[in-house]
Amino acid sequence: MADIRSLHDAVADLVHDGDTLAMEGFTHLIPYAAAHEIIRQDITDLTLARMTPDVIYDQLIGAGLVKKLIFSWGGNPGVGSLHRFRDAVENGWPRPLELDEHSHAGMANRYVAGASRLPFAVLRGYRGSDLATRTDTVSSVTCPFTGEELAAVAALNPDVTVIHAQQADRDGNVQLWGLTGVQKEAALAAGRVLVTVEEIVDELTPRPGGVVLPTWVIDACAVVPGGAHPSYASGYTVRDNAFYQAWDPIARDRDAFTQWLDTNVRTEGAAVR
Amino acid sequence: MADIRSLHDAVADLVHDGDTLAMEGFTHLIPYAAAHEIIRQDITDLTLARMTPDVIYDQLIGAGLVKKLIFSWGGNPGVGSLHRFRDAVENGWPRPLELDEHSHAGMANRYVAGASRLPFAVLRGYRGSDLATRTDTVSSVTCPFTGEELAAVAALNPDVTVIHAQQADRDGNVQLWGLTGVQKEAALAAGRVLVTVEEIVDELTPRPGGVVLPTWVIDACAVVPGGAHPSYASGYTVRDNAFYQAWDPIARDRDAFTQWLDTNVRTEGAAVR
Amino acid sequence: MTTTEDFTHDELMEVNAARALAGARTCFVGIGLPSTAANLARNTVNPKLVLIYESGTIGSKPTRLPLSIGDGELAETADAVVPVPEMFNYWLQGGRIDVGFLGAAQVDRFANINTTVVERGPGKPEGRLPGAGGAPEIASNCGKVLMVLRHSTRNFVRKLDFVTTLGHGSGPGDRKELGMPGAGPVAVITDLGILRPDPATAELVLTELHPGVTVEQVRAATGWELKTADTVGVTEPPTAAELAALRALKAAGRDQA
Amino acid sequence: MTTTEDFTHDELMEVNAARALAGARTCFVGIGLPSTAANLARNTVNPKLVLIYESGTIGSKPTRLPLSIGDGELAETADAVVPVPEMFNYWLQGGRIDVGFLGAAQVDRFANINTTVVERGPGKPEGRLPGAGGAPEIASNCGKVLMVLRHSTRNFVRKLDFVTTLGHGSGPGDRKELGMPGAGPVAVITDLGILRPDPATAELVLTELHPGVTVEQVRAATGWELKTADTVGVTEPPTAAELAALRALKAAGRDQA
Repeated sequence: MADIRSLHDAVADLVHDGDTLAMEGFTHLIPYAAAHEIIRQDITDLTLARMTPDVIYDQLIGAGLVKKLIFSWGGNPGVGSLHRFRDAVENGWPRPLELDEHSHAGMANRYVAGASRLPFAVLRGYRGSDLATRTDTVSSVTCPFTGEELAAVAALNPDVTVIHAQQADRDGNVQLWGLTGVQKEAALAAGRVLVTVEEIVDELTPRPGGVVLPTWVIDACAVVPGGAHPSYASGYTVRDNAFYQAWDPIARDRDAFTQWLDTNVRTEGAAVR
Repeated sequence: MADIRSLHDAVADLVHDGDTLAMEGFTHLIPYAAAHEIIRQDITDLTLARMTPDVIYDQLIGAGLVKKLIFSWGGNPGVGSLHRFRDAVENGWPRPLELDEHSHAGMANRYVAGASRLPFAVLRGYRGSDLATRTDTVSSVTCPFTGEELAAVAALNPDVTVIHAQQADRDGNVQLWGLTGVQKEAALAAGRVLVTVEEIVDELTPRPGGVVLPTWVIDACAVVPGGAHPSYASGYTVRDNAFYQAWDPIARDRDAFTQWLDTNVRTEGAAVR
Repeated sequence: MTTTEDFTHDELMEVNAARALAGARTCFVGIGLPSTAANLARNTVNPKLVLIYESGTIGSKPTRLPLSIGDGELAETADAVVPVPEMFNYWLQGGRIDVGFLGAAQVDRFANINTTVVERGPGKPEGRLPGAGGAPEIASNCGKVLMVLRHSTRNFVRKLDFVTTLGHGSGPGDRKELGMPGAGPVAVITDLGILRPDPATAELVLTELHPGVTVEQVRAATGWELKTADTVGVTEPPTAAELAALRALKAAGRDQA
Repeated sequence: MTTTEDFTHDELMEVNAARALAGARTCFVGIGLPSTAANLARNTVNPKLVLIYESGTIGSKPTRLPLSIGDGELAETADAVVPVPEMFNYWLQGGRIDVGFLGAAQVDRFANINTTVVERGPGKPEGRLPGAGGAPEIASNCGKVLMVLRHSTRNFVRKLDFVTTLGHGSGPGDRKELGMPGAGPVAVITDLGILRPDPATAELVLTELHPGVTVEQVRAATGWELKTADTVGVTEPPTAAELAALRALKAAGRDQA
């Protein structure tokens, strides 16, 4: 059952050094506030999983908390490179970053297998690609009916998944809507689940495209209005495209990045209470 | 693209003798009117697929149009047996009925594989059950990562799938809501798709729980208000539980059944125009 | 505790089936007797019980007994409605469900279930039953399984004509060997009493009688040499509140037809 | 036809990329240049084109160029929004999409794509690119693939440092041997002209030049010995309507940042 807790306490209890952590949200509903709390609490040696690492993981990687990244597309959407990600991969700064790299279809199916508590998923994928040569989480299976060889991807079961949603009720049932990406799968695949929400409402009204996660699959909810900024929460906030563009020069430079982190994240005042 | 057509013409064009035909709808939105049109047109030698055959398939089987049934639970929900189904299996009346029998989990995943255009799907199922001994569409695969042996079910790709939905727009885009069962998968797995709808609307308004099938995955829509009777269309009609109960004595008796069919289905007046 | 003597054997079965759901968070509900029990539990011992139906509803709160697993009210009162494949893959196979509540046509001493075909004697064709439905994977994947069915030698048989759904196989260890995550059947609640698997043998033994029922009656209604627990208890008679709730549910259910 | 001389090489690329979508029903749209092309097509040659983004939107009708594949307007204007796994399994792998429109960091003569890593010379670490995204399965499963990227020897290389996404492999037959359902890349539209695979060899050859561009210019910008078709055509100059639509789209896109 999901307790309604402060972000500080929920992160402290649910996210541990060395965890495999998924923070999902496909451009929409990215749990930035939770990532910043992780940075403030200096939770480290993380293996991060995410289809599209985005600026949120650029920040965690640059903060030196990440030893491995499981992903399928690591860019600043619509802008360019993730410079902290690149610096870690290319130059090992601030620490080397191990990669487990997939295609989107493969990553999505890894979460599906995880949510289904199957050890693997099958897809017609990775054909002719060098991707499979660099990972041990892609293999193959032969169809017992047709003999066709297909790609198998290993299930991805994070220790903890963190997502942002629009609403929770007082019992901790959660609803998100709009682009809901792979969040249901990432949550159901995980050992522990933390959801930050825009607000608590008396009753969840079913929404078109709404995904409901009942309280008994969630460990904690934290109320963090605007917790997806600079991404957005449909119906509450809009995407701060200017921030994504402004991130490029900040992230290009190690000092500028560190200063940004110190000023905007690692200060007492930046913490959500 | 879905043409808006009469039920008569859509059935005549899309459903052929010898087809593998899926008419899905999990208690809700069962396409009875289309089944009756198939009976009127005497389309025969069908292989019928459906998780829960229900009274709709009792009627098609009793009408002598079915050579094989692919299914996972064949009863009159909440009432008892499907007597026409039993008579065909036990006594070969009006013709023998071959069975390909699964569990619900297996059938659902057969449609998932079909919709995904994969030759099979994987599940942790059928363990310790005799079901797998009576079908050639259950096999096993070994996980290349863990060595676990799992069930494999063959993809189910019907020649034609028929479903009932609440609404279509003038372009033939369809929306259904409420219990949406396995209809999306059954439709996307099929070679041809016919959707009967309660009404045509100017614009589809997104609904909570709504499943939208774009016109370009559908071959024809036919407007058939009440076309799910005695099942129901949430927001339009209610389930006629009395009919399901009344069906039991009708279906128990070959003559009573035949007379019911003659009076209620095989008459010119019963046809939807 | 207020009790009454005015109850039927079916009501004893239904009330005890509901009681067996005390403490459960989530229940995958088969239609018929299991649905009666689960809805009664929600109105008595376990108001927060999350009812899950294979039609895709999670957290249904029907006010009357649904006739089918797809009645409109199940969807309208649910916390979430999901596609059927998702129900079986993410929720059931995903290990999210505490209790699977099943009926059965035939059950054997190891709580294996047949709902597929029955032999009807020489020269006669096999008798056809509805089939598996969700049962094989419900029994495999739920944390534990409860069963409810009426007691007769027709239902409680020495040997199943067909194993649709594995209970405990041929004894302890079979489930584990097959890699089944859940504990399997922990109680079979009938109109005469309650059978539970002996932890040492996994064989169903009589552990409780309903008030007024004798061990001999239960043995006579069982197709194998039924063993009894060292101490056979007697179930608490239904309370007035339980009976009232059960009868109200059934009356509401009848109204819909 | 009204034409104008006032256009850039990028505009030639974008207009011709949009034109390549004439007649398509559905397009899986990558972000960046492919998204510009697909949105321009919807405003010019193919108003009914169904735009599909990997974020899960089917039938998006944005009024401005989205900055990312997850912009809110893509969902708000869509016919349907589906979960990401469904998008890749039922819609893309399900063979529902006519055209996949891709960009690329590096492309070789067989239209294979690298978006993963590039060599940067001795003693230097590999340069990191964003990675595969949806491209490997888009290129495999869409009916056909269009590519759009700027022409330079940095992009059009003799040998890929890494094959992220297979185009035509090492020649005709490779796709079939790998069991890829779609036809693969049929055109690479650049700011200088259009390359298409020779049906006999699957090697990209220059089939069209943009107005004012010479074969020599294209060869100089290509990292392999680029062959030309027997007849090299010249693309139609952008019409005033095309340019107006393109510029309006871009202006609207800029407004959002």
